[in-house]
Amino acid sequence: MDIAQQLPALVIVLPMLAAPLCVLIRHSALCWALSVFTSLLTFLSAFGLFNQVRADGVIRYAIGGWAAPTGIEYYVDMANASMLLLVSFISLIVLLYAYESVKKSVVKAKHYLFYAAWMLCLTGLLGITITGDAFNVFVFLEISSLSMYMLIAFGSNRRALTASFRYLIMGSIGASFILIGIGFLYAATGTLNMADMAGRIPDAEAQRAVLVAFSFLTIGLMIKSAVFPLHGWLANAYQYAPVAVTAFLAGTATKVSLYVLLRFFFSIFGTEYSFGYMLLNVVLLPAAIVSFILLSLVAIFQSDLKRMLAYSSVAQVGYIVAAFCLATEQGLTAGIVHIFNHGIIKTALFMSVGCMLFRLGHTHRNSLDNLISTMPFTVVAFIISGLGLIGVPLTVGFVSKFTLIGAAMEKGWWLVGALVLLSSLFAVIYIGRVIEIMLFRKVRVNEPAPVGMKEAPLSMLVPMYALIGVSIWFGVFGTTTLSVAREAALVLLGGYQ
Amino acid sequence: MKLYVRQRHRVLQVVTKLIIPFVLLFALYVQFHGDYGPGGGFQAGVLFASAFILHGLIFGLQRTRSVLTPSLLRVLMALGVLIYLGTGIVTMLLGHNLLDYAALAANPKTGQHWGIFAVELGVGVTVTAVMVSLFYSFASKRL
Amino acid sequence: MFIVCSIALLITMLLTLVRALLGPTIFDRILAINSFGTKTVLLIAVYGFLTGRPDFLDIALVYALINYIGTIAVLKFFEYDDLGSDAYQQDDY
Amino acid sequence: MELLITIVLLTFLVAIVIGIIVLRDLLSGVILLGLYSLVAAGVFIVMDAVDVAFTEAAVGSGISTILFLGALSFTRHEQKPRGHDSIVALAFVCITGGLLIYGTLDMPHYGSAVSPAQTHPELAVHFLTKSAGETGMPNVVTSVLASYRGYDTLGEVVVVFTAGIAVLSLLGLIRRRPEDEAPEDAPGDLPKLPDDKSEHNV
Amino acid sequence: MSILGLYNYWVVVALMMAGLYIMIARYNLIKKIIGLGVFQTSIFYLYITMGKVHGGTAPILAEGYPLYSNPLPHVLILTAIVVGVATTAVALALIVRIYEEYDTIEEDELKSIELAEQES
Repeated sequence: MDIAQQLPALVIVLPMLAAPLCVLIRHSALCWALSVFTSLLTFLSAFGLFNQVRADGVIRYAIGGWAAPTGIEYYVDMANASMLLLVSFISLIVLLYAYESVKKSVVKAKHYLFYAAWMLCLTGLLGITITGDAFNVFVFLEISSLSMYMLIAFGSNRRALTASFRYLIMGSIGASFILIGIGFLYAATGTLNMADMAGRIPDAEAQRAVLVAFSFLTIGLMIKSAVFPLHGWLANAYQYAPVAVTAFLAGTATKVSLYVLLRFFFSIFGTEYSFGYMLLNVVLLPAAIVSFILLSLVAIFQSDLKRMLAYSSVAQVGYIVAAFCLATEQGLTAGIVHIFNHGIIKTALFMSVGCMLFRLGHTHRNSLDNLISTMPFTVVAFIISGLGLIGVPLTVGFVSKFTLIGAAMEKGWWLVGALVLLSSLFAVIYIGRVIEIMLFRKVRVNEPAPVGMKEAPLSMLVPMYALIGVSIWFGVFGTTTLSVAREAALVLLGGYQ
Repeated sequence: MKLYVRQRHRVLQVVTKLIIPFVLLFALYVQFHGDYGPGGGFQAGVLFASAFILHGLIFGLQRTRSVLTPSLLRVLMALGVLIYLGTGIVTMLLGHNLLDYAALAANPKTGQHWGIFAVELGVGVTVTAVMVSLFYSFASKRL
Repeated sequence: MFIVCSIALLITMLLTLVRALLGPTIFDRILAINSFGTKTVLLIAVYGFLTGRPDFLDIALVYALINYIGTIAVLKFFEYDDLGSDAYQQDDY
Repeated sequence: MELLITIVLLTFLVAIVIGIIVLRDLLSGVILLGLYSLVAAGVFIVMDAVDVAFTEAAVGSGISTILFLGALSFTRHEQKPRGHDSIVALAFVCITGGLLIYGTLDMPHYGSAVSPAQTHPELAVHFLTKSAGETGMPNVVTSVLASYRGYDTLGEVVVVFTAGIAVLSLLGLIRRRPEDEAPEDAPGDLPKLPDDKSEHNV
Repeated sequence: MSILGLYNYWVVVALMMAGLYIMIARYNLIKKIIGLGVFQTSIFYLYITMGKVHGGTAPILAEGYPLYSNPLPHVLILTAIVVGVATTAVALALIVRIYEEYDTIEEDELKSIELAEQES
């Protein structure tokens, strides 16, 4: 077996293999070790793949040996190679972190199911990203969704169940819409392979079926990536899921859906069709703007940190979608770079919130008085990544917001640029208030100090700081991610070869 | 009263006892005849499972569970996925792409035959195990 | 011949469907649906001969089986409110 | 004849769906859903999709009916008389439906042999003309399912597996209260819960 | 024939929308899942309709049949059916757990319980 040649398959096969093995092993620690090891190998494969793509361009891997439109293929270019890297990296980091928090929040007898579900979720997300076949997207979307419902339902509060159920209803409607969209595309073009489809759509464009397919895919993917009017499922799901799951999902799930959105709008339908003929901007841009303005405002009024960050996630998705709406190389670059940066920051934030949850047992903003004295490392981590979320210079958030505003200016959309700044101001408020409470507010006198308060365990702090290190690195040396994002944007705008 | 209770569903029980072997046989037929007629691993799995479900409905879950124990089900569930994926991994180890059954034999057509056979078996095993375990989960209200 | 047969079957299916939808009690529905299933089995068999591919009779078998299991499940649910119970038989069977 | 059967069965489907919407009793709803799947499977046979009909009959009206009944046995059977007049939902549904109708207006007509889907040389045509030579199976659906699109089927098996472990983690193979920490299902000797019927149907 | 050429599609759309409506407008969780079942089955129907060829027969090759229906939609729908039943199973399991925790499976009652919980 030639490893270098099999990398695209290994990225999927490894986590897929780990899930049934977890079910067979059924030992909590061993399952965790297996999952971490698998995530590591997957990450290394993704890294190898990324380097291959960077060196040699697009990789096409015909599964089953059947050449492209007849069979299913993996189609790896810069855009999805970097997504694979992001997803597998976040999975690795969060899994390392998860051990303690899972041990505390999940019944021991179910640990193996938890890790199996995690591996399945990883498989699904990577599978959506890497595939070059439209129907295959649906299949892997369902793998990731079902395992997500299960992971969310692991939450200790009973509201995790209703959150999971509501997500299931919304997610099933979204997936069904995607299925309808793919069906109409198939009717119009006769093919399921994305590259082949992209080649055939120009001839079929006049058909109404393509228009309907476009609308249904848009709505389905908007549900899945939680764009404004369809974001309802996200807040509860993020708030009540176990915190490790929230950290993982916040960094990957909506991002992968956004990637699929990109793929369909820019590579398959083509920029011309999506934005020139369908006037996607008319629908999507207002939704995006409302997302980042309104939900940043909503975030200010949340007293629970997890819920606040969940709303902030929807707002950030708004930035990314607004960047896509620019439909220029610069805008797409900003969107993609923000997918990465936000994935990293939000995961780090949820991890630090998880540390607080681990020690305090809750995450109410108003009871975090003077937390710095008891949990200095956690608080510092929260502050650093919070600054990144706001977009302070020298953080990753700055890189992406700067690029986004630059792109808006370039296109002459001054208002959008201004609104992004305004919404950053809201972010200053909601993050700033938490920081203020944690740093300066004195412990109220008549409240007994929490017993046994100490810093979160090392096994949680180390992965968290590793992630923060990465975010600082990419904040200072933003050109690396920017150049990758630019290459990805060019690939997406260029369509399929 | 006791006598009456015991005799209550005698007809159903006898009929079911007669039917179940044929259902299993039919499931096997569907599993292995899927290449030539309608059917395949998935349908066969569901039929296998429905035989056990029928048994559970008529004779009670306790008895069914002593035939097909929950831990066995869990193993089978994972085993089916492993058979399917294992076929893919074997083809990769033999130097071909994932799930390229042509690698399994010298003649690609024979390879396809072997591959599809193995894969359908995997599908059948997982589907049977999952469907029966779903029935167990949803039917064990008073256990 | 087959055409007349299938039309007759469709009409009887319609009749049972009416009972299934209107049926005042649940037993009407269950009975109607059971016989609807039987008619479907017959229709599939007739349709197989109508189109000249009677080798798909396998499917009719599945229908019959599923119909049987489904009816038993519904009845058991209705009677015992629990699909897995063995309350009615304590010892040998 | 074919067309007649299709149209009559389609009309049955519509009637059944109206029944599902109108009837408040959940048990009737579940039974009608099973019937819906059965009739749909009948239509699939008329449309030459024998494998699909096979699966839909076995899964849609067999397994899922039983799952629904199982879930019903844990919960209440009556739907409360509410949730009827949702204008927003109706509007959403009407817009979506209108869009779909609009999209189908210039679709290739039912049964057309010249639509893109039927004439794509590397998909439909390839499967029908070359699959027998390449895989040696007369059933094209099986060869496409297991070989040409074997990867999709792998995904499908993983979906089933995921559902299996999801239900396992939510309900367990033996129902018991969540706070019960006893070791999971020991085969053979089954821990009997106290015969307390109020536990589940309060 | 041409009048009826699209009849199929329209009925399918009506069925789909009925399913979607049940899913959105009904408060009972089990009813929602019944709606999901109707919705998904109708989507299967849409796909199968696309694959049908007049005068064709089932795609199981045999002597003497020149014309077959398109097998690809059948394959896709086989996968989709399985996905559908998987989703149904998970949803029902969630409903059972919700009932055990909240003692109701009506959406509006759940909402009011949660609201009361939040305020306290």
